Amino acid sequence: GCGIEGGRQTEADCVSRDLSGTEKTLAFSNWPQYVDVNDDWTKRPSLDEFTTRTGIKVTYTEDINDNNEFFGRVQNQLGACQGIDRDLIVLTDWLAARMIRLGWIQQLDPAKLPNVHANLLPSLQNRSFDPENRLAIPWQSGLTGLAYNGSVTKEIRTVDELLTRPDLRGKVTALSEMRDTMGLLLQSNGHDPANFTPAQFDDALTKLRRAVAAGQIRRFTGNDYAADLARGDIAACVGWSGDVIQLAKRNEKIRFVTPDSGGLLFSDNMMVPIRATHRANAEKLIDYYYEPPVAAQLAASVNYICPVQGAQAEMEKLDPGLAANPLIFPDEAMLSTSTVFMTLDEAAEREYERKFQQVIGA
Amino acid sequence: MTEMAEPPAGDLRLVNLTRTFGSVTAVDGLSLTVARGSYFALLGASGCGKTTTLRMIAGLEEPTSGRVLLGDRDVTRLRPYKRPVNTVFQSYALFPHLDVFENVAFGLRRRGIRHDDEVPRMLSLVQLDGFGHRRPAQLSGGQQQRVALARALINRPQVLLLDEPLGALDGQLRRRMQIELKRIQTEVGVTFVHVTHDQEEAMTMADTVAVMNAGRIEQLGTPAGSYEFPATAYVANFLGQSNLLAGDADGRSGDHVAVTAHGARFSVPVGRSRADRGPVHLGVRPEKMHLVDTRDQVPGGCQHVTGTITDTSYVGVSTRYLLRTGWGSELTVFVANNGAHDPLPQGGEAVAYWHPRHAFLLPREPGRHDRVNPLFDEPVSVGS
Amino acid sequence: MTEMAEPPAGDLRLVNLTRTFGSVTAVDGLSLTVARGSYFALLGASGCGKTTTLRMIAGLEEPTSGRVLLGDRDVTRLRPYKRPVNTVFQSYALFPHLDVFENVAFGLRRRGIRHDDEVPRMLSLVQLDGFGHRRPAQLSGGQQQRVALARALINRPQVLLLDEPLGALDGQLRRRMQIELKRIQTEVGVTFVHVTHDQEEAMTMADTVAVMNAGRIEQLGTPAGSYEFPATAYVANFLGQSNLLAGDADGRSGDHVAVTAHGARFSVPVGRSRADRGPVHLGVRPEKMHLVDTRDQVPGGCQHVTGTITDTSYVGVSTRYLLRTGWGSELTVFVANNGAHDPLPQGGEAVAYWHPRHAFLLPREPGRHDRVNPLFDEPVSVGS
Amino acid sequence: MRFSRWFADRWVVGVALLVLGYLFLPIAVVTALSFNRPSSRLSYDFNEFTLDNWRNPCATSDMCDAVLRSVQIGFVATVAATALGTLMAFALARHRFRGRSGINLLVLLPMATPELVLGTSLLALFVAGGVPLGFWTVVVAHVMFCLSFVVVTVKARLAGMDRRLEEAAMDLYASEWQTFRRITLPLVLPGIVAAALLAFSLSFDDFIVTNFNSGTTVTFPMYVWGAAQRGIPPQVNVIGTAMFAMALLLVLASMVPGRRSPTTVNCPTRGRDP
Amino acid sequence: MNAVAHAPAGQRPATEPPPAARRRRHQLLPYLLLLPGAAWLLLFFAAPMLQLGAASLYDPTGSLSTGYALTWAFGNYPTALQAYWPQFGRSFLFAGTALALALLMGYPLAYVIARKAGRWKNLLLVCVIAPMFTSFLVRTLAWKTILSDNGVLVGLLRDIHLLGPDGRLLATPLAVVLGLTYHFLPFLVLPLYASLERLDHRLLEAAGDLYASPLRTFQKVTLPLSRPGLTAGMLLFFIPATGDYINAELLGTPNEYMIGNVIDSAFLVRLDHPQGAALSFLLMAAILAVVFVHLRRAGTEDLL
Ligand SMILES: Nc1ncnc2c1ncn2[C@@H]1O[C@H](COP(=O)(O)OP(=O)(O)OP(=O)(O)O)[C@@H](O)[C@H]1O
Ligand SMILES: Nc1ncnc2c1ncn2[C@@H]1O[C@H](COP(=O)(O)OP(=O)(O)OP(=O)(O)O)[C@@H](O)[C@H]1O
Ligand SMILES: NCCCCNCCCN
Ligand SMILES: [Mg+2]
Ligand SMILES: [Mg+2]
Repeated sequence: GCGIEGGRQTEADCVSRDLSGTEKTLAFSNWPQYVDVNDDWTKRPSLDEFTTRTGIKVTYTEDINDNNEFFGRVQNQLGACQGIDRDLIVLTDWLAARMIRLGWIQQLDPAKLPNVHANLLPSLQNRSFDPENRLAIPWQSGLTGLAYNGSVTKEIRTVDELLTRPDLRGKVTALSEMRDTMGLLLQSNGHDPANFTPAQFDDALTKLRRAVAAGQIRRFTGNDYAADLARGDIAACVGWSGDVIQLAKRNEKIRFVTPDSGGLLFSDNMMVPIRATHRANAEKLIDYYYEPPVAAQLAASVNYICPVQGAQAEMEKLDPGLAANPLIFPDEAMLSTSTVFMTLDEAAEREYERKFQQVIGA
Repeated sequence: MTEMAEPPAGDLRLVNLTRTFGSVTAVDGLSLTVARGSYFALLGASGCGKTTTLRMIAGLEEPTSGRVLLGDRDVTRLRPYKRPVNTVFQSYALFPHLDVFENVAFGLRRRGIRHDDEVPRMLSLVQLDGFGHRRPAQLSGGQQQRVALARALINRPQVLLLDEPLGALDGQLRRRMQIELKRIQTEVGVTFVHVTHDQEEAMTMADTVAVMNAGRIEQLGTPAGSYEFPATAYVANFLGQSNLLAGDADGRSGDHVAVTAHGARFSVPVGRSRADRGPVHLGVRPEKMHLVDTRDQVPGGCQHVTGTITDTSYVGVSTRYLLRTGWGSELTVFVANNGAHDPLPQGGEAVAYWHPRHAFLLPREPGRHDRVNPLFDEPVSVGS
Repeated sequence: MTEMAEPPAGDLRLVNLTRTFGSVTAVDGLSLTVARGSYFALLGASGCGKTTTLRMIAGLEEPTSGRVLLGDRDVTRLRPYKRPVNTVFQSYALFPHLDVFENVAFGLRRRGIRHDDEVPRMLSLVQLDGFGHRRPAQLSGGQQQRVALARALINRPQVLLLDEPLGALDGQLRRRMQIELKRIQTEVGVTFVHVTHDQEEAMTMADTVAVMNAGRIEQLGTPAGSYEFPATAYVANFLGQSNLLAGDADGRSGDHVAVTAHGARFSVPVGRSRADRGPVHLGVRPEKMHLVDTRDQVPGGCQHVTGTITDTSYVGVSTRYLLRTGWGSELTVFVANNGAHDPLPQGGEAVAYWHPRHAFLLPREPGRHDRVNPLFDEPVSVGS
Repeated sequence: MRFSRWFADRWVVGVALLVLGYLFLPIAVVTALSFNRPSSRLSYDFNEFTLDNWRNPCATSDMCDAVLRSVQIGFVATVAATALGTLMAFALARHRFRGRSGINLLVLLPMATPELVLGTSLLALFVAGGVPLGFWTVVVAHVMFCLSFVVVTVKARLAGMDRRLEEAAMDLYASEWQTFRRITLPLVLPGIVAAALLAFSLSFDDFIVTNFNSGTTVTFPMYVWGAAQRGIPPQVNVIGTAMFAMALLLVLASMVPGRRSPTTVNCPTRGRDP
Repeated sequence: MNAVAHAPAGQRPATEPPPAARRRRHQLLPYLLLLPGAAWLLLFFAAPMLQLGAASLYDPTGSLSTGYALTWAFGNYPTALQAYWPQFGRSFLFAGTALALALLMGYPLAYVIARKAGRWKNLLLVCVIAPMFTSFLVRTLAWKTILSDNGVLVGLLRDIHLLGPDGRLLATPLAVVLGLTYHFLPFLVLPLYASLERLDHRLLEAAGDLYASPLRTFQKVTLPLSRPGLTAGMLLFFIPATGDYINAELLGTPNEYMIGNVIDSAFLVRLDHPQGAALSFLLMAAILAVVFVHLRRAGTEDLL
């Protein structure tokens, strides 16, 4: 016929067979710096422990660098009801919502997720795109804010500093994810990312455009900003809390800053895509990471906000300092300054995305 | 691939062979027979179709029409490698990636023969002992040509085609190769078809000489026959040199044809005349002309022309004199340096005489003048 | 680039020029002087270093040692484009991307001369009027060669180097080009250095002929001088042919040297002897030998050898006889086909005689036998 | 005078050496880093000399798998593309036939198409056809984009070949096949080898097209791309250095005297260039 | 062959097809040779491209979830061009500049390999190709290290005041152009080498003999005779360089982004398939136009 049909799938059209009974394997795609590792990066203790316990061999790939990039890579297959050869993927809530809307995510069996239902933080329950937590289970949450490398530049406090300070010209990166970068800019203009008007968006975008044109911003990045920041190739950036704290462990001059105007809150969710053939194995792993000691072990290494109740108590045993860190176990003050980016419908998302991409050069 | 073992195939016959390239007719309805085991020479101006003819015999060019026969066998459409025919190419066409040895051994190898001692023998024959391991690019022009020769000869084909194979060799080597070629030819009974632009070479080596012009054969015969009594002015000047005087024949008188040229009267025996009335060329070869100081030294029965010696050149074996006649043409006269005569002085008067039995008469297109070599009297037909 | 405007540079001198390629010595300590404005011919066997010599004069090859001088100026290290020297290459080397006109105009253009009417004049000289817009690939071999000639000639250099420039032309055209070259040379006073393997060409055209062998000059002199009295056996057989009988000189007796060869006694004038004692070669040119039926027909004062005629071949201008002597060598005798003699029968007895003033005497390496052409009595030295 | 001439003869060699230096500069860095013990996972700076990376090139679990897979894909794709492309080159260089210019355009277009476009459009085809992505879809894609380069390279070589040599071979009893095998092939071989080398390097190095059509198959460039974002393990530099060194060693080995490589036609150039 | 061998003379061997059949086989041969390769290209290149062509005319308001309708929306083309002409222009500007640089570097290199390297020829040739065996990503990252703000090179340039104290190399147009030059240089050098190697040295000698200085010889003989290789090399360089986006992405800033980055984003981030397809076709058309003009001007149309 003419044109192509939409890529929306339904569970009835696009069934998956679960081979977990016979195959003790699990293909898990995640972001870099998002799982605990030992000192010389040769082992992943919690995953190894999972394998010892269940006999399920996990193929762990750190191939998600950017939500959009990952979506772009898999959209064709999933839209045609083809597998992407991954059993478990971790994506940010807005993208999780989109994929759920497209019918690309398998339902999980609540009976197999006792720890999840027992320990998931209440604030992460009842989310609009998955009210019953049957599709997307939070892996970690985090904060989008600013970061700088103190060995290259002096302290930075605000988004405006980042975008205009002359000594930072060309030594700044921002995130290629529209919600992250624009959210901070909206906040810096005194607007609420959770609730803004198109005009407010345009104002924020103008600010960004000016910074780009002035050569202030070197690049828009995915998770790869971390390496540049660590090396000092960039002085300051928009970044994610856990990554920066991990870097700070090795170089205390690197600091994460929640801008004065506030930070952005996000969660990344574990999902089983359609056609994945090891859903039961995936469920085992999801539930495993909701055991508080495991969650604490993970949080102690990645330094993101832990979605598991009871992990803080476990953390006290591991590292009391971290247990008190509001960036890992946020307090009220922290939460009050941070917002979640507004939910956008498809048309709005495309329009904002188009405008944003045009400013960032593509 | 044992055609080699077959009995010699008999005569090589070309029947009405024609080849056109677009609008150019390179070979034009050519028919001839080369007797088995004979040595056949093909002469002709550059671009007259010699190479094209050889290529059709070798099977490298498909005739536009006509047939090629080896004995009774029609080989017109046979692939080149199935013909018991080898070629020494005008451009050598040595394989640049093989050394001299492998180049020469190529044909044997293809027929599964491993007579590696044949190759050194062949190399020694062309005086290239010890060159086996050089690449063609490391040889001088003449050396390359000898490799090409060896490469074809080693196969002892039934017909060997030679496209100016000795062109780049010096006189001494050339004479040796001529003798060697001739020896091989008689020894193995190979039919040779040899294209050359060296008239002397053609005459010493060949049993039959064909002179080609514009895709056709103008004369075919024994070397002496064609030389002594050429069929056309083209042949007369291509096979050796000729002094051709423009005149008019007045018909037979007895066994002679009477000719008037430049106001003088001459006669030619009927048997040496190809025309007896109308415009003719009276031809005399330069070596058949003799020079004396005065008219009274001319022997009886001879005919003569008076003139001034404008140039003499020493050529070793003979001396060439140019004699300017009263009407302005320059005749060529060869005098052998056999020690019998003293040289004539340049600028002096002299009389050239010849015996009528050494003259010949050819029809002449009206309007054509004397054709005496080597003046730039008319352009040679070259290429298309 | 004003060398062109300089006065003619004077003689061309090569001093002790040597060029080696790896272990091959192509040119070996060669020294010679070519007088300004003269026509110099270089002859020699294939691979003897002729091309390499020309290339060093042109500056295309750097000598391993030795010097090249133009008048008083040492040009050994001068880049080719700064020498008032042009070359007609053996391989033509026409620019395939330029048409004939542009090829010929190339040198003028480089010197900033825009005489576009020179080019048609030049083309007409080499009989290529109207070919200006063809590309080299569209020309036959002979036509390409003439373009190469025109391209060099148009520059009227002080020295023109010609590397077998007439090799691809048929006899008729070749004679015409020879005359034209000679005319241009005398007209413009250019020094010509002409490599050829055509002995006749060298002799008719050149003032001085040098015969090269294995990278060295064996003899240098006028054509007639070198031909009449060659310096070595190599020259005797390279410049024309010779019958060289192995004998022993017994010293002078009066103004003659007495020689014993194959049991018979001969004599040679002292002025024509290069040795008067010990092993010698007694040389007689084939055209200086005469054939008679019986010994008593030999004129007084002449010397003779008796034998059997084993081969006669008709070469047009002359007939070549091979005479097998009592001791088994085959002498060559040329008899001019001037109509004066009847041919002698093959297989018959005959006597060859000559006058002592036409003989010459050369030293001989002991152990060397008769050297009579064109037998494969010894390999020609080729290359290294 | 003599110096200026010497200089005139050599300057171009000097420039060429500088350009080679430019080509090798990053390789030098890669080589140096292959002996580095990085101070941190995200650091590229030279920290401390070590041989550990070379002793243990496969320390990072999946990297060597990726290299192996890339070599396999490169090999299969090179063989296929070289075979198909050489046949096409022969047809185009040696025959006049209807539709020749159309075929020429078909060969040229893939080179004129950005890789990204090739990748996405091919992916769409595979998805529409229900073809599971993996090793073979990558091979198919690589053959497709290598083909044009092979055709162009081999065609150029064929165009420069003297047809008379083939005629001479046929005249010397070589059948069509033998002529091809003994004369045409050896003479065109340098072109074919060059084409194959080019094809292999294109395939081995491809990221964009592969990224779209590989499914979960991870090739070396994909591995590096992923690794770049989370800090490159120093072993990547070992592989990079080793691949480069291997290519050089192969050629050096073929230059060992006495074992003349059949692809090397060593014609000493007579004379020198102006 | 053996059948022929034993056939008695004068008899047409059975294996020899009649001339007409042979001629027919001869006419069929090119098609047989072309079949596999052409089929491959038709199936895996032409067919997807047709599909892409259709996509460029889809309704621009379609989306992944609703699907796209083929509405022959030719407007996609002007819209795309209007929005992204700066990146378009930049692609050609950068690729063109890189090409100029590559010519300056590649010609001497190809010349030396072809004509001066002697027995080192093959080694040098592989030296040109071998860097490609070290994954280009690895090399590009190495460039990042070399050009890095804290690197030796920048430090040096700052010390000799070629760069200001704040000056940098990375994330500048220069870095992108250098990256492109580096990345595609072998594609220029290889074909150029091939035609320079075939050049008859005797022609160069003849030019020198006819008063052409080395410069003139180069200009009047070497250059024109290397034109086929030069043209091919320039195309093999320019075409992929224009469509490249990795160098701009890794070595540049958004201000250096080229059209490849835009197409990338259209397909993968903005999910605007019609626009992505339209931009792809615009790029191909522009490249082809440049190619044809170039071939026509160079007089090497038979490269096609
Ligand atoms: N492939 C071709 N295409 C067009 N014309 C051709 C072709 N081959 C030969 N000719 C033309 O046919 C004619 C005869 O050419 P051929 O090569 O047979 O001459 P030739 O007698 O061998 O000359 P030469 O003595 O110069 O070698 C020439 O005019 C030539 O230009
Ligand atoms: N580049 C080279 N490498 C090796 N040997 C060479 C080279 N050039 C010439 N020679 C050798 O040097 C010798 C002289 O070569 P040259 O070309 O000068 O001979 P020539 O007298 O011109 O021969 P011909 O009459 O065959 O053209 C030959 O033996 C040749 O093989
Ligand atoms: N290193 C792990 C980073 C995870 C970031 N998740 C993406 C959040 C996008 N807003
Ligand atoms: Mg010919
Ligand atoms: Mg020579």
